Amino acid sequence: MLKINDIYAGYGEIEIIHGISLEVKEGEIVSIVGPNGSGKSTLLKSIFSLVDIMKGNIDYLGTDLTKLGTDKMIEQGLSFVPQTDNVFPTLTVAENLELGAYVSNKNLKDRFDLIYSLFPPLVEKRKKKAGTLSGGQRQMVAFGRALVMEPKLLLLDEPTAGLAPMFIDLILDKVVEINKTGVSILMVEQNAKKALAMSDRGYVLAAGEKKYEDSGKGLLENEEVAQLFLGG
Amino acid sequence: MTLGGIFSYLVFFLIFTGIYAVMTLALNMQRGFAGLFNIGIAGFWAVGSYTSAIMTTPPSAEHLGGYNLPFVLGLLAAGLVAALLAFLIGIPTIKLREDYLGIATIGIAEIIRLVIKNEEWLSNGVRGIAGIPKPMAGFLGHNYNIFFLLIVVLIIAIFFYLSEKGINSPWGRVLRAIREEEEVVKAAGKNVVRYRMEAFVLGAFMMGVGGALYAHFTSFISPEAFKPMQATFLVWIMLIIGGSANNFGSLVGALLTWGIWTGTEFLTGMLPAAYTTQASALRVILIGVFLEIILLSRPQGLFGEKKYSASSSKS
Amino acid sequence: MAVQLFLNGVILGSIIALGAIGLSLIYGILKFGHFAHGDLMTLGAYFAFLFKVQLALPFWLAFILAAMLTALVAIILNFVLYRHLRKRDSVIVMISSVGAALIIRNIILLFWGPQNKFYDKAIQMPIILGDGFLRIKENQIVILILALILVIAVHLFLTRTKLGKAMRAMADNIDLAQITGINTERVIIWTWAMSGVLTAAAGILLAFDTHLTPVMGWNLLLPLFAAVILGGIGSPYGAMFGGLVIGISQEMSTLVISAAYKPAVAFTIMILMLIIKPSGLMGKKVS
Amino acid sequence: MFKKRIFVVMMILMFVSLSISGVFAQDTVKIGTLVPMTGGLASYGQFTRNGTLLAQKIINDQGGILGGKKLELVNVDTQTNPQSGVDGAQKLVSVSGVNAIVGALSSGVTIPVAESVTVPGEVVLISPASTSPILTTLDDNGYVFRTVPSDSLQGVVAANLASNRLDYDKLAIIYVNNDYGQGLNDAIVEQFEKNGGEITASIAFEPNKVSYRSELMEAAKDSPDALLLVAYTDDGGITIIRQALENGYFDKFIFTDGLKAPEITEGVEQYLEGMYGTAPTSMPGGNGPEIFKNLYEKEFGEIPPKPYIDTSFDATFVLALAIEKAGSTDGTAIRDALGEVLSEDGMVVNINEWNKAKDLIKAGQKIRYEGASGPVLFNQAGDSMGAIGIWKIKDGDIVNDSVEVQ
Repeated sequence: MLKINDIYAGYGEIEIIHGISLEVKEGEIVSIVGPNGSGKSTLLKSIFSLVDIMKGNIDYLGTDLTKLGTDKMIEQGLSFVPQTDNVFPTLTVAENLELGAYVSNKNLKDRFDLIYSLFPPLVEKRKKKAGTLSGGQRQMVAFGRALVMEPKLLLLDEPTAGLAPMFIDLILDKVVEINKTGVSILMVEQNAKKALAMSDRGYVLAAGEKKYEDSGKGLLENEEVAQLFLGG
Repeated sequence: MTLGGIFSYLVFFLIFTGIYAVMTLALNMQRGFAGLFNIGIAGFWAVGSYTSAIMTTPPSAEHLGGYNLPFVLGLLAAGLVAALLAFLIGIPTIKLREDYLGIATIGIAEIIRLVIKNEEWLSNGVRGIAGIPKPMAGFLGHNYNIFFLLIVVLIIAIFFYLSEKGINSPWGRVLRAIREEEEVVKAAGKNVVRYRMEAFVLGAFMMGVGGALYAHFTSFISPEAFKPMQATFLVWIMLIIGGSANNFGSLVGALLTWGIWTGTEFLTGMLPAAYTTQASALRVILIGVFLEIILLSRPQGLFGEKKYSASSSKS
Repeated sequence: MAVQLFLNGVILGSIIALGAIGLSLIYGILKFGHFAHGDLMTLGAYFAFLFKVQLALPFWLAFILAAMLTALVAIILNFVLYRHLRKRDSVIVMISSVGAALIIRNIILLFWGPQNKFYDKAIQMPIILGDGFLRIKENQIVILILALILVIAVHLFLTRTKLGKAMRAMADNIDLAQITGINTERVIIWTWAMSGVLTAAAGILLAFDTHLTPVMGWNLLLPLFAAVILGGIGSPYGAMFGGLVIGISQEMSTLVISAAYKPAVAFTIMILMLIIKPSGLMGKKVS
Repeated sequence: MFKKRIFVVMMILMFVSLSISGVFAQDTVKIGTLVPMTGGLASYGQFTRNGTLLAQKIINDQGGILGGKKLELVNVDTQTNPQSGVDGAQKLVSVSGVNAIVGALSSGVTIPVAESVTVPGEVVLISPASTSPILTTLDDNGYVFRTVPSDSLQGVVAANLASNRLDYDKLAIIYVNNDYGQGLNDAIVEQFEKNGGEITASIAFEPNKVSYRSELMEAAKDSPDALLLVAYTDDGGITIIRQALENGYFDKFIFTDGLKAPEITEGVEQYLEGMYGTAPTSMPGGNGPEIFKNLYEKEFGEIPPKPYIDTSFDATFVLALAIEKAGSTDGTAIRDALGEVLSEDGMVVNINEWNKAKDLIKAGQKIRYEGASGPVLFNQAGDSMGAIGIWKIKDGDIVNDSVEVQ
């Protein structure tokens, strides 16, 4: 459903991604892993036009994303959860979720119920400001906000960064759970082993280029990859 | 209108431009190189002006001092007191976010203006200090302004030279690195706050000297001279128009801005007398429009940022 | 006496609060100090003068028309100037707003001249309560009620409408707002419109209590900023609260210091706030 | 490329405008006027300028100056700040080539203009409005004059009015925080206390604020008999009067010259009926102010309630007298002629009698100029030795009550 074709991207005149191609198929979980500074997050952001794209195109269900406005992307079922600052701290949890439905509020009630059932701890925090929540709960709000619009493809930028270990597994379990409801997932993740273990396929990036591409399992078993990027 | 008249106005025009250029160079040190957002220039200007006035006038019952010191000591004292003030302001504020520093400085500048307006023992209050000596005025007679222009040019040259020298030194490189990537510099173990403070204090020193030049040239100062528009924002406009982080741009920015500021008068002066009020309002509108056009068409300033030697100093 | 000063402070404070709400939202969303805000306030007051005195319309209609026209000017400023400069250094936008301030003030001077103007030349005798203990004019009661109505309206708008929530969201985190699908450009326009309306209201109420002069808003600009800083940049509720604190403390300061230093009170509070708690009383944490 | 273009446009603009002002320069006698048209004192500048224009009209209508040349007035705007004022003065002197200037209004501009431009340039400067005592003692080689009396005179009259005529024992003063207000306040306090009265409060106010309620409250604290208000109409004076009345802080006032304007009573006539004020005025017998009022109204419509219109008329007129007397536009000659041409026992010249003045000068006679603001005479320091009048509000209008000759 998503096809990145030989993309070059970066900030201003600084090019960070040097020609990467990538694909996500319907219903997959796809992980992008790699060392710090390899350009994983930049690649993810380029899909949402959050960085400058110098060359290449991104095909999503037949339309070129590089020419689409953000609100249109969301209408077409694309959703993004940034790594940090991914909730509106002075707004309540409920308001955060409502804003997720900014583009259209069809069947809002049902979607909210679904999200609260996916993340039960949020129910009682409904009226609390998001800024007062714990890191794990904030991540739930961020996920919830991204899921309100019933996306077909969810982009996750390091969803477990900065979380306490007990939350890491919880959040990753939720990712699988979300995937099972039919949402395709493309994520960038520091916990490369855990990420690849749950992924259908994976990409390994270094220095802005694609180094390896295989099934999650395949990459985990690739000794070269293990040695170079997964810490032995 | 005679050629001699034009020449003497030109000299005068250049003196004023020069005084503003000193301010712009100083602001460039703070803003262009260190990224500090000081919108309280009026405060440092006032402190410099009053310090030199108090130092160099003969003893007076109307204000603190005077101490009858020579002009050069007046300039120096003006710079030092302004620098000290910057240091004191900087202790709590220099580590703040840039716009917070800005708002703190404009507040402090207004407080300084209120103090010199109301503390008669210090500054003779609203009446101001008159008779601030002009160096060598007794000897030079009619061509005095040419001499004063030389003093101003000399001071600009010194500041320009030191500023260029400083910014190309390891110190300057760290400063620019801080502006670009504060975190990296912090990680390299540099005391970011100290570098910033140094630039702030140095810039303030220059502003103090500029203020002293203004006081000696006009020979009279009162709180009216230190309002935010003419004493702060005009300098900012000069810096932005010339291009931040470019000393040469600062000089040209001062020249061009003061040229527009005063040159528009010749334009509106051509309207009939009955429209004088409208003409004057129109003139200020014109100045505003000029500024916006330049900002819109060249937001990086006429000269943009100068490329100085390699930007990082990994030590 | 202290009670009377307090009341005077509340009146001044509610006017500052109205102006500060918009200033704070713009500061929070667009990340620059809008130095033409005071002059927009003046413009609003003069528009109302145009409608009420020069065209002899009823006050409520003049009020609404002036507020709408001021909102329009704010939107135009955004379109012509700030929108183009926003991607640059925030300092450039600020300088550009200083230029806009100059232009607006002198356009007022051009059309209405430098003389003081009044909505109504007759004065009002105060209602005296408790044997001279408290004096309040009818106009001042109107001001307090109008200010209260506007503040409640703002509150409802910000918490009950999608647009209002989007504004708050953008003040929190404009990047996140963008990927959430909020049409940021549109919300920015609405923010300018709302700021314009509130600012005009502040100017009109100020002139209603006293008189009009071309520098009235510029002179109130720093107290407005003080209120914004005090409440925390980007926090509309903080701005309301900050406005009240600034107004009350300015007026009550005359109990202890010379009235000549009254303007310094706002700046001093502002600077102390920056040093002690830069995020403001109600702002979000600054990382 | 863009910077080059801007540069070129700028330079062209500057030189075109410079040379245009040169091309049109006919054989005229030029006097500069340096008044604020924008900034804090803009509301005074406009009418001050009219005062000078009226003088110009009278002179040109009556055959011009220096053997038939036209008098030309060149105006620059001080923007009410010294930086622009000094620059403007230098333009007048260097570019327009004037040797005599009327201006500026506030002392904060007049003094630096004198010190850095006109005195070193040997140009005569007559301020129609600067009342600062510093002007008296300025080391100016005699090039600086003023047609407005210094503060001290009026202060004495105002204090005597309060203690003698009105029998007040306790007085509160609120004054505008600039050199004008400060000077008057000091003089009033000194004289009132000498008369045995008590000043319960003397409070400076920042001009152009919207609320002065706390100042008023402070002033009313020790229940003084009246409020003596030193202010201009537009910088806060009217606001203070209205807020004082509205809140019932004061019901008795004494005003100074800056408030001698029917404008102050608009909407509050009934409350101000019978209040007194002081202002510089003409000597008994002179009718300069009346003639001036008529002439002004014929030319510009109703005379606005602003101070310094008359004094700037006078400044222009006496400069013309001095130029005529000197027979040249040389600054030093004008300076010397100003001292020679005016005399208390000279022949009376009214403000519309320019021809008569020329004849008298030709005949070597001295002139007693019955100016728009009263007779103009300069002492050694270049200060005007005027009279102070007491005025009164009657039926909502301002009427002159009596004249105190000092």
